[in-house]
Amino acid sequence: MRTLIGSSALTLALLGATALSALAQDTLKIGYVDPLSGGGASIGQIGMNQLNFIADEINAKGGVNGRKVEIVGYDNQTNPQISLVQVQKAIDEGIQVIVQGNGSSVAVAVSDFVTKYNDRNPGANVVHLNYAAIDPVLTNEKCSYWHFTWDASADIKMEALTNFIKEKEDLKKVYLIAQDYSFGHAVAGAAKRMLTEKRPDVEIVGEEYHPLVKITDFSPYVAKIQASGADTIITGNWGQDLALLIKAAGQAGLDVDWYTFYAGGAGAPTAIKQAGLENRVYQINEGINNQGYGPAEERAGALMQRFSDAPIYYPRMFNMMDMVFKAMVEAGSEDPGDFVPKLEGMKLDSFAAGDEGFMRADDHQFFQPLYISTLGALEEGQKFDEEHTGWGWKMAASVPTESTLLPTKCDMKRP
Amino acid sequence: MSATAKTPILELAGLRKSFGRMEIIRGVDLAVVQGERHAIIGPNGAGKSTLFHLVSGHLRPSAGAIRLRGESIEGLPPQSINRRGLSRSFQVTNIFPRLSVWENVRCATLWSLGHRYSFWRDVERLDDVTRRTEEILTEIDLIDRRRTPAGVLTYGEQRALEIGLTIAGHADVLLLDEPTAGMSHAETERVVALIRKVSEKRTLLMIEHDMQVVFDLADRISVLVYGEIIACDTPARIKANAAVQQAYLGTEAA
Amino acid sequence: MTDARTLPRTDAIGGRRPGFLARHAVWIALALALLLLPYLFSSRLALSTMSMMGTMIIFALSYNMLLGQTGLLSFGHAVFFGLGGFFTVHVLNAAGSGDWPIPLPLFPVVGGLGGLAFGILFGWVATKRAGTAFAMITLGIGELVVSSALILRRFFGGEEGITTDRTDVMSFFGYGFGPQLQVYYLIAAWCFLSIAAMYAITRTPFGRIANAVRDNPQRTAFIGYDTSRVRFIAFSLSGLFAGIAGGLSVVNFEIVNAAQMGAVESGSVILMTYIGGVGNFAGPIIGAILVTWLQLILSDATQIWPLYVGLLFIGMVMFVPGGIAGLLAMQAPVMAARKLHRVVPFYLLALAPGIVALVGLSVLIETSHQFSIRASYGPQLTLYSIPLDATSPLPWVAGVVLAVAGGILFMRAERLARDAYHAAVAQGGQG
Amino acid sequence: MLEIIFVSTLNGVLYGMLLFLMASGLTVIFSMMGVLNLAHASFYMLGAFFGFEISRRLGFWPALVLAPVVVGLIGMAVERYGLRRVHRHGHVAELLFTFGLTFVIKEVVEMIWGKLPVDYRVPSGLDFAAFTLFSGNYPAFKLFGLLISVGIFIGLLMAVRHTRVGLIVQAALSHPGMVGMLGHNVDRIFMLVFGVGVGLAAVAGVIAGPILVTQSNMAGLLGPILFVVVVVGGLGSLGGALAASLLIGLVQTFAVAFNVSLADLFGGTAAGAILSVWLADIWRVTVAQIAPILPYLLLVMILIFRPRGLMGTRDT
Repeated sequence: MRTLIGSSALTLALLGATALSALAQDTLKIGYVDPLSGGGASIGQIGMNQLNFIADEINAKGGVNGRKVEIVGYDNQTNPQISLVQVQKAIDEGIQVIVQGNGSSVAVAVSDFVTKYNDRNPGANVVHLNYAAIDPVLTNEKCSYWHFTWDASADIKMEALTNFIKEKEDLKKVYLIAQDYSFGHAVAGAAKRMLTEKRPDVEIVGEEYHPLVKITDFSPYVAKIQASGADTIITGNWGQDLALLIKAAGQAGLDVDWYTFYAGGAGAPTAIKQAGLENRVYQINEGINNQGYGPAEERAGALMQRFSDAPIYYPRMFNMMDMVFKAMVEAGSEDPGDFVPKLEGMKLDSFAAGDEGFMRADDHQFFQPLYISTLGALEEGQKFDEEHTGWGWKMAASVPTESTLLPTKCDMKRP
Repeated sequence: MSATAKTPILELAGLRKSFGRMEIIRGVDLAVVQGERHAIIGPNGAGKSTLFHLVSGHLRPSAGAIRLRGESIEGLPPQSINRRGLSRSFQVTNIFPRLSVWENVRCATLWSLGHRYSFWRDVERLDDVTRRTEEILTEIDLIDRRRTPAGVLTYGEQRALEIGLTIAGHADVLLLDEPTAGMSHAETERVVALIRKVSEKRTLLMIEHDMQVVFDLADRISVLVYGEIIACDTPARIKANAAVQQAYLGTEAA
Repeated sequence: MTDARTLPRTDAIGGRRPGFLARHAVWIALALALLLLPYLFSSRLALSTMSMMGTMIIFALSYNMLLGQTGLLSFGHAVFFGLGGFFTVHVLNAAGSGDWPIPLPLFPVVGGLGGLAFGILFGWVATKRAGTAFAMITLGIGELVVSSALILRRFFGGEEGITTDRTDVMSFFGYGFGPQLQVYYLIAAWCFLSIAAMYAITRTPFGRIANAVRDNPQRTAFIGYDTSRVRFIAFSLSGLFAGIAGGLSVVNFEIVNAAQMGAVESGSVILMTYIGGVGNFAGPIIGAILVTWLQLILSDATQIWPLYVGLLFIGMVMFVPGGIAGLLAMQAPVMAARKLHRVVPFYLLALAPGIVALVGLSVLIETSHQFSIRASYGPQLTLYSIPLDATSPLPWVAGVVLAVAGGILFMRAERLARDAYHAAVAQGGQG
Repeated sequence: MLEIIFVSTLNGVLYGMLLFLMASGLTVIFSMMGVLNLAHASFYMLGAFFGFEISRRLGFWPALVLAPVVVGLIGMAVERYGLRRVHRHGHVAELLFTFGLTFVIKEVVEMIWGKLPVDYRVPSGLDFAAFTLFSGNYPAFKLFGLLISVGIFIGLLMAVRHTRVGLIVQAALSHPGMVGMLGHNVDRIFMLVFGVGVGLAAVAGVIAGPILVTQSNMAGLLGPILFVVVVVGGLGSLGGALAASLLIGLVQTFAVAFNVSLADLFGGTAAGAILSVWLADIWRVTVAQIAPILPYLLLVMILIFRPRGLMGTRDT
């Protein structure tokens, strides 16, 4: 039991070391709570890179309200509990703006924590800026005054995608494949609902849910799709679940069109190129590289040049930070208590092509123009390829902001 | 004692054990009567240890019966047989190496004192356990070594502890497997005295190679050769038995 | 390996019984430490960290009931932690909306009962076997439970898990448990109770027999005990305490999700227990504190902390298999012999080059990290407040020199320290 | 229907043989040394990355030979300077050692090749459809992988039966206690076994890399399933490992092929109406959805009801 005393001493030493790391406050610190190690790090690092890039941009212009912006990374290991301690750590270090995106489970936890924290500590005013978690509950049942999201929710994206698909005459048989968790079900469910409504003649020949990030060999699934005679696949898969699926399909020579949310994510373009699916894979998002819009190309070009080992970025993150900085300037304060009201209803010429989007005050969802694009060999005038494949995204259709509006069930509690 | 003196406390009938196609125990019949010291001798590979493994529940017999006080025990797990009052030691020292000597013996007393799996009583406050542990440690003369982890005891001390573990649980039938194996002359004498002492009110069945010890201790001797008992009698008559001499003692003496 | 705990302290032979204060000094010190810690570290982060440590201490100790006390290596212990959490969160939500008269401090009991129930259920399956087979069954059960959790959405809340609000339930003598400080004291109280209970269990007939099963299962059967029954009880009880820890985690974080039952959590409890030391009751406590701290701090200090964790693991099993507590316990005979002053200088002598070697190693690791993964952030990095340039040879040469020179000196000094230790112990033995 | 059965069988065998390539090494290491090598899949990943790097410079064929050799040498070094030291601290320590190794290998791979997938392609000589079956193509490269696996299985069997080291290994597999009596070169044999074992995993990596995605997280995906193969197959049995690999490959592909759920089985009956309420969560879950957890179910069942595995020579 002597070691018990030893362990108490250890605690003291460790906590003492922690306390020392508290620093003086002169910059505007923004906390980035996302995976920076382990399996999710490749994705988390992209956001970190982009935030740093944006901070350098604004600092070059003299900062926000005269204060320099500093991005502080907090590795949450994609674990909700660790995330909460990291958010706590950020708050203790004087941070009031938390940026987070990866994983709906983390987003729900962080949003919930921040809301309770502000409730229990009047005047604390911490805001959660979400750039990627798109589970609809975040802007519906679990919406919060202190949470804003810049990515279109699954329902919004599917609404736009099905509007595009319904014009395709030769589309007869659709196969839905999704990861077996709430988001996957949300995507497949929306697809089924909206397709039946918009194109009753289209047959849904399969609806497949496979476990999340557990499958190494997708060929059995591909064989099943093949046997079903489908001509189109709609999927919400992301990450390796998309890359492996596309690769397996390419190897089996599966001849279908793909409609995806995340074909732009890390690894997927490489897989699409290897599978030889030129202009067969569509993605819907808030913007691509090759839209020919000067300001975007300039900014994105500079970013990708700097981070040439992972030349990926999120247009929505530019939207998000541009709006937040604008709100801070308008409010003349960096305290979320002051600038959050400015964000509500704010309009912005969105990053990708300068079309207007707005932050809906009812649920803190950003509505923006969406774009449908396909991946293929670079054409004349296209500047950007993906993952050094020589293939790049090109526009297939654009969806104006007003066609993306959906009602919300959010009952916002305002302080 | 007198009324039950001649009734067998442990009985083996037609006991057989084979491993694959090899039959190690080939129909053993044996009756150990209450209170006797019974030794089993035989050449290496005769199946002596296997026989002990069968009786103590370590192995399941292929055929035949084992009765302890008239009740069948063949095929029961070791703990059930132990709880019926039969306890054994091992040829290769088999103790709890990381536990202290005190703890080794204390563990061996717990079941027989009815403490079973209790996880709500402080073991230090179980006076019956403490008393019994002290008794046993005194009996095997390890009381001064009680704080030592059993793994670092000398070989002779470990053998004594082995016997201590065997007798700690109030068993009245003891199976000792070569208790003096590998011991010096002085150590052997000590252990023989110990065995004599602990077997006073118990029934003893032992395997032993040291003929001196066997003839010194045993009331009766059974000779096991190639899985069969070829003779079972008093030491004197075993010495005189021609078959035994031919099969066993002859070669051993040479 | 010496196992100080199993040596009888009150052999009842000629020992005089010390007074109450002396007998319970450790416990009083522990209680005081738990009480006073928030005065020393009052930041919210420190409170959250200590709350998390308290939870993890219970969790790691419950794991050591299996690994250290009974010799069972389980790969699925987080299942009980997580299930305890889920039971707690559901009852908490029901109590909150139904105004049940249960105050917050009692909810970990719900977690404990949940953990116990599933400990009994899965234990019934797993403890029929021991050794590697047992380990593999627990691995399988762990995977099964986590996978099913994503399917059974109503109970497990899918990917997001289930949230709750701890302030919704009945207040406890006026405490609403909104502030982290109150939560800290709640966890500290449970932590104290659980440590005491688990320590008490090691001193019961069952606790001793569990040690016997760990040391020699075969012989345990021959002293009348059913080893699979012993394993079963150990498994169930450890499920109980893991469930309590899970319940406390819910109270602390107000959220629980399926990932908490997963392989990563199970791995981290093994890490805590082993690094702290399985052979000593307090080992897992040290391990839980250290690993929790590392989890929260290391990731700020360096992005490639998993590499350090891996190296720490390898280093521990290769050089310090007894864990930190084992190292400390080794000093007990030296202290008893009052020869500490003879060995400490040698320890320091070995420690200095050891630290130099580690610094050198970390310079090499960080420089190559900056050179490879962080290349787009430029070659500049700051390490130990010293600015370095990954493209210049300086940090590389410095790293190699420090690591090699420190390593060689460490090995020399370590031999000296070892000799000094043995000499001190031997002298103590004679004196 | 026939199409589904045929295609699923083929896919199952292909996947199963890939598993076998990895599991064969693991089972030999586990059975002989008692070390459950948690880092086995990490060596598989190393094989894939070395395969990628070497084929980029020298071509695929040299990579197929060189990558496993390099990985095997690394494995031998790990055994010689790491595992052997840990051995005396017991199996738990050995296990944790390999656990720590998985972190180190992963981080080092990320330092060298980054966290994003690398573009490891099927060699052009094998990049064609071997045959077309129903509407699906069968890539020649997958068949080539199948051939390699079968070749290695036969080669291993021959080596175990007809070489001196093989005979010792075989003896040690069925009687682990005997290992100690093998004399002074037991250390060398352990080192060799470990090297060859992880080398085999590397062969799997070189072949699987182009088919699957070569990325630093590829080890984590396959790790646990390998233990299932080894335990289900039974200790000390290469044949068992083969049978278990194929079984798991087939179970997974066939489960995917059939979309049966409780709703399909009991829907429409009176009991079904009640069940659909009580079992709402699992009412519509199909066998396909739970395909990947079936191996773990199999693992638990086997350990309870047939501890020695399908063809094992002794209990786990």
